[in-house]
Amino acid sequence: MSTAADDQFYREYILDHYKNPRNYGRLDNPDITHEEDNPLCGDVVGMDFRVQEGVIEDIRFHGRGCAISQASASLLTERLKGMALDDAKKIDKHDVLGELGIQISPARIKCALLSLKVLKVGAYGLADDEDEV
Amino acid sequence: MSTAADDQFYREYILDHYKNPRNYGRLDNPDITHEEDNPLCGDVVGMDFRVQEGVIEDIRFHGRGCAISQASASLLTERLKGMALDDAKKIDKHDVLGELGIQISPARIKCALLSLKVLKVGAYGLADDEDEV
Amino acid sequence: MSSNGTGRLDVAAIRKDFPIFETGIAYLDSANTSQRPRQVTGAMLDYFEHFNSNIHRAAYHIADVATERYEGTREKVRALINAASTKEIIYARGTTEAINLVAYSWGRKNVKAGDLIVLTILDHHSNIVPWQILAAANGARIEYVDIDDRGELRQDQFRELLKRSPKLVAFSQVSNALGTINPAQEMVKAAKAAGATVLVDGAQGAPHQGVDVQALGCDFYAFSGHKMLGPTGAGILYGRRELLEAMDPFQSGGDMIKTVRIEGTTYHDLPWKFEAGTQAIGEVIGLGAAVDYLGGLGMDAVRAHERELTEYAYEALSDIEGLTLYGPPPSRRAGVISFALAGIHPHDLATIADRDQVCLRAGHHCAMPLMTRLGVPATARASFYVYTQKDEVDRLVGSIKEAQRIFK
Amino acid sequence: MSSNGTGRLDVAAIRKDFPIFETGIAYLDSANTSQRPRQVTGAMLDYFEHFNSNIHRAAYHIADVATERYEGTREKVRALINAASTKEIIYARGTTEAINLVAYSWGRKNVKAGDLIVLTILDHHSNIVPWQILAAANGARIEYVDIDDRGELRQDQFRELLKRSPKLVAFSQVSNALGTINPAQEMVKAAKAAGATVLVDGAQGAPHQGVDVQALGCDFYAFSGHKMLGPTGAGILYGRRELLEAMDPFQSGGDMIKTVRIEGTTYHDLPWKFEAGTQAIGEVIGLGAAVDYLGGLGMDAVRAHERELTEYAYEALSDIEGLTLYGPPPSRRAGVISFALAGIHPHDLATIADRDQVCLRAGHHCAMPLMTRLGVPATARASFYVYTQKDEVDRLVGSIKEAQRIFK
Ligand SMILES: Cc1ncc(COP(=O)(O)O)c(C=O)c1O
Ligand SMILES: Cc1ncc(COP(=O)(O)O)c(C=O)c1O
Repeated sequence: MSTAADDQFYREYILDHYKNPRNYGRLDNPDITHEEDNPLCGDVVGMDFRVQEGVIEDIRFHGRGCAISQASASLLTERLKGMALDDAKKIDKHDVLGELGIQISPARIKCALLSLKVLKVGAYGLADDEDEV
Repeated sequence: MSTAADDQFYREYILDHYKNPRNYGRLDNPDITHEEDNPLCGDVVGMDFRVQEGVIEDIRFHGRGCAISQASASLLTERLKGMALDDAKKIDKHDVLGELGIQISPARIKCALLSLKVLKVGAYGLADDEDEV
Repeated sequence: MSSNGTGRLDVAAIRKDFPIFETGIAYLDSANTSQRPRQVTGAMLDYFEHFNSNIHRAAYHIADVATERYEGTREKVRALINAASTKEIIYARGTTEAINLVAYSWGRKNVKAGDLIVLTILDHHSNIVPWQILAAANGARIEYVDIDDRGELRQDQFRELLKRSPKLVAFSQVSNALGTINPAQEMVKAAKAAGATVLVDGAQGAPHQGVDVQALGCDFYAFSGHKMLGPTGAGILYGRRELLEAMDPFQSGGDMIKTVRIEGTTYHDLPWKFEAGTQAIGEVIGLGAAVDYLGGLGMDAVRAHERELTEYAYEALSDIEGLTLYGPPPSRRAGVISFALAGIHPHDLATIADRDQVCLRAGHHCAMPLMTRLGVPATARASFYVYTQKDEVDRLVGSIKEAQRIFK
Repeated sequence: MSSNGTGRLDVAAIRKDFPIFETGIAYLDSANTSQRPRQVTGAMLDYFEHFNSNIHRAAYHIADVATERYEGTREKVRALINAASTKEIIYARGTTEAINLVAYSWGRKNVKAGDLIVLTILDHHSNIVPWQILAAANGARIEYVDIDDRGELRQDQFRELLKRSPKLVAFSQVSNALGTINPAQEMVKAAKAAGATVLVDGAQGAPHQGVDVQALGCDFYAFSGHKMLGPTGAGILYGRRELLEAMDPFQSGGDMIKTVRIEGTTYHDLPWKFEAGTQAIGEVIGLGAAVDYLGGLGMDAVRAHERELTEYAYEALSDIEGLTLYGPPPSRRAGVISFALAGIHPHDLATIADRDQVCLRAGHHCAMPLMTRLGVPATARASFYVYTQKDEVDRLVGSIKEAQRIFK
């Protein structure tokens, strides 16, 4: 029987992002701020955005939870910083999962995509619908 | 696989009692009258008793339903006629099933015992409780 | 499993998938519950022996597999009845629980004092009693559409009742007692036009013919896995998303919540809002295998096979003296034949048939109001499915003749 | 199946009855759902392949056999928990449905505005949410008995609450999240003396220790077959006959009625009054085989085995640095160990354990109020049953150390 997780599951850089999260903290007077949780496992991720002329000038995230949810948030903020909001809207779950670069079991997908949900619902007001993420 | 019913299931005398029921009909002004039905299969049996000095002087049954329920009622009236009520109280399900003399499948037991229930509940006022018959 | 390319079922091949036929029985009680093929019990065993675990709360591989298979059934069922989304597919124990769910969650909230509920005299107890209880609780009234002499619903009377703007119309797509195929699509359309919420009891529909709930247009559609080759313990409620979203949960507890706090609780999204506690996981997985099996046969071929058998049986029984057939002609009925023999009670017939290993149903078929309407306490009933062959009908005819000989 | 005569389980022999262990998994999630032995799946297959048919409405032999086996489970369960009568044994899908049945059928009628319901912070969502919904519907209030630092219910607070004459007291015999064994008998006695109706959630009780509902003295006792070697889809509500007689039906439809007429309906006797529609027949038969299997082992031997394992695991885990254990000492807990690792989220631990085929649960264990109380979002949990061996605990310890190495 194969196991769900690839041997590289907890790659160094994921652990690094988990232990040393990038862009961690809060912004004063953010233009956008939004938080989501995954009640079934207790993960929480929130993001503050500063947006100027359609570009994400600055970004911070906060939260708590498993390595996957927190590393995924940290990685996403790195990618978003300096990005045009219009481009940010094009980021989808394949991008996020690709960036993590590991095989995520179905049960952990929600952890991996929680930060994307914050972006989608918070930054451009998608309905909070599971189907959409 | 064995079948539930013995080859002798519909013995001649059961069919005879079904087609030519003994003591069939009603009594005028019976001392006791009682009817029971088996709602799950629609069988109905009722009995009228004339009792004098503790003895069942006369008895009639009426009803409708399957051969088992009707033949069983007919057989029971034959047995009861002229019997002391005190002795009638001692009749139990083994007696009734014994008299039928055939193997009754669990699903048909209620048909076979419906007339006994009429006797028990009607003639000496047992609670109408499945456990008791 | 097979239909042989010509759109006809290869019944001999099908029967090999059903170990029970090795016992020699002629099984003519499929409207009651169907037999299950090896493919279905095999899928359940696979779960029990290889990835047995609880779902959704998975933290390990076998639970992922169980969750995938369990949720996979939902998509199979969605496709089978062409629902718009798997969010509209709710697992229940069977048709009865599915209807009770609607009676509690939709009914208690929406049916008001004085409201009219329209049922039919053809309905199964499971599509009558929950509404009687609801009507008594909320002060609603019930009217029953009657049948004509052929056992078909009186559409004139139905239209009259619709003029009184019923709140709910609930009826069976196919009668389990007479086999009558109701003109469900027209009836739904008329009832929707009259402003009613419409529930179709598909217990005898979905197993035997193709169903498209969107074309049918009903709000709720209920059916049982155990009548369509699936195991006991798993059935389906389809509901239109809009209505399901607005409904309160039915049962509550583990798995149907998002958060539970002392101060109060938020519920999970559809469809899980209606699935409280550990579900019948193995059974739902078995149901998925049953849907696959039927898909392999093709529902049109299933219907054609049953129709052919029904015609054959109808003709054979018509030839028997002293035998009364109930219900419509074979072209307008499903694979169900109810009948009576002069002078022989249905139970006695069933017992005699049992000696020949012919499994026949005798009784009120959970349709007492219909029996009352027909003026009989019970009927004998033979019903067919994908594995039924003419030889079994012949054996039934033999048992009937034997009974007539004994009771002559 | 065997205990080897000395009252100890022969675990090696037991494991041979569970094909799933051939996959190599270390299964430490039995509080979630248990594995099922061949004897259980065999009994179900026997039904599906040899006497598959619907019950009660039997007119032929195989249906008599199915009915006998189905009803036979009732007597086995009655004996297992020493109920006074099989009329007090109601089949339900599981603990959740059993509790919902009480909340609807007993609760809606008997719990009035202003009434007090006493629950505990240890309870499973299935023993909280139905009461929250009932309280909201009927205007009752809920109070929760808190725990002390060892995860044991504060009996002083419970006694105080009893002084306020609660209408209902509902609590779990054993906590599924912490393993705490509550002093159920004393608590029931005190609650009954205070005039309350008492429901005991035995989901983690009945599978793991001998239960005598008459000695316990509760009004209702609920448990799940799938947590005690039985299949999914079948569980039990025990209720005192007096209360059950006075209750209205919960679900309604086929089989739970005596007569159905347009004018109204009369209900069947106990226990069938509460069993509407086609039941989970195969699953109930499987549950009967599970009860037989446990009977063969002896519930005292089961409890002794789990206690020994729990002590072993508790000690092994206590030795690990950075590991926090929740709940009482092993002598006062069932085979459940909840813990946390510093710096490692339970989900990450479970994922790492999964790579070693160690099945570990991580989450809130359907006990969110308890997690809130403990101030953690989730814990990791290992739980044991008759087939668990020390080697599996050792593998867990290995996975924990591996996680600590990765996250160091
Ligand atoms: C038309 C109809 N409705 C409802 C039911 C009830 O289904 P179940 O017993 O599976 O809940 C049946 C079957 O018995 C039926 O034939
Ligand atoms: C204490 C307790 N109560 C209730 C339940 C709910 O049981 P089920 O999911 O089988 O309905 C569980 C199991 O999940 C439990 O552990």
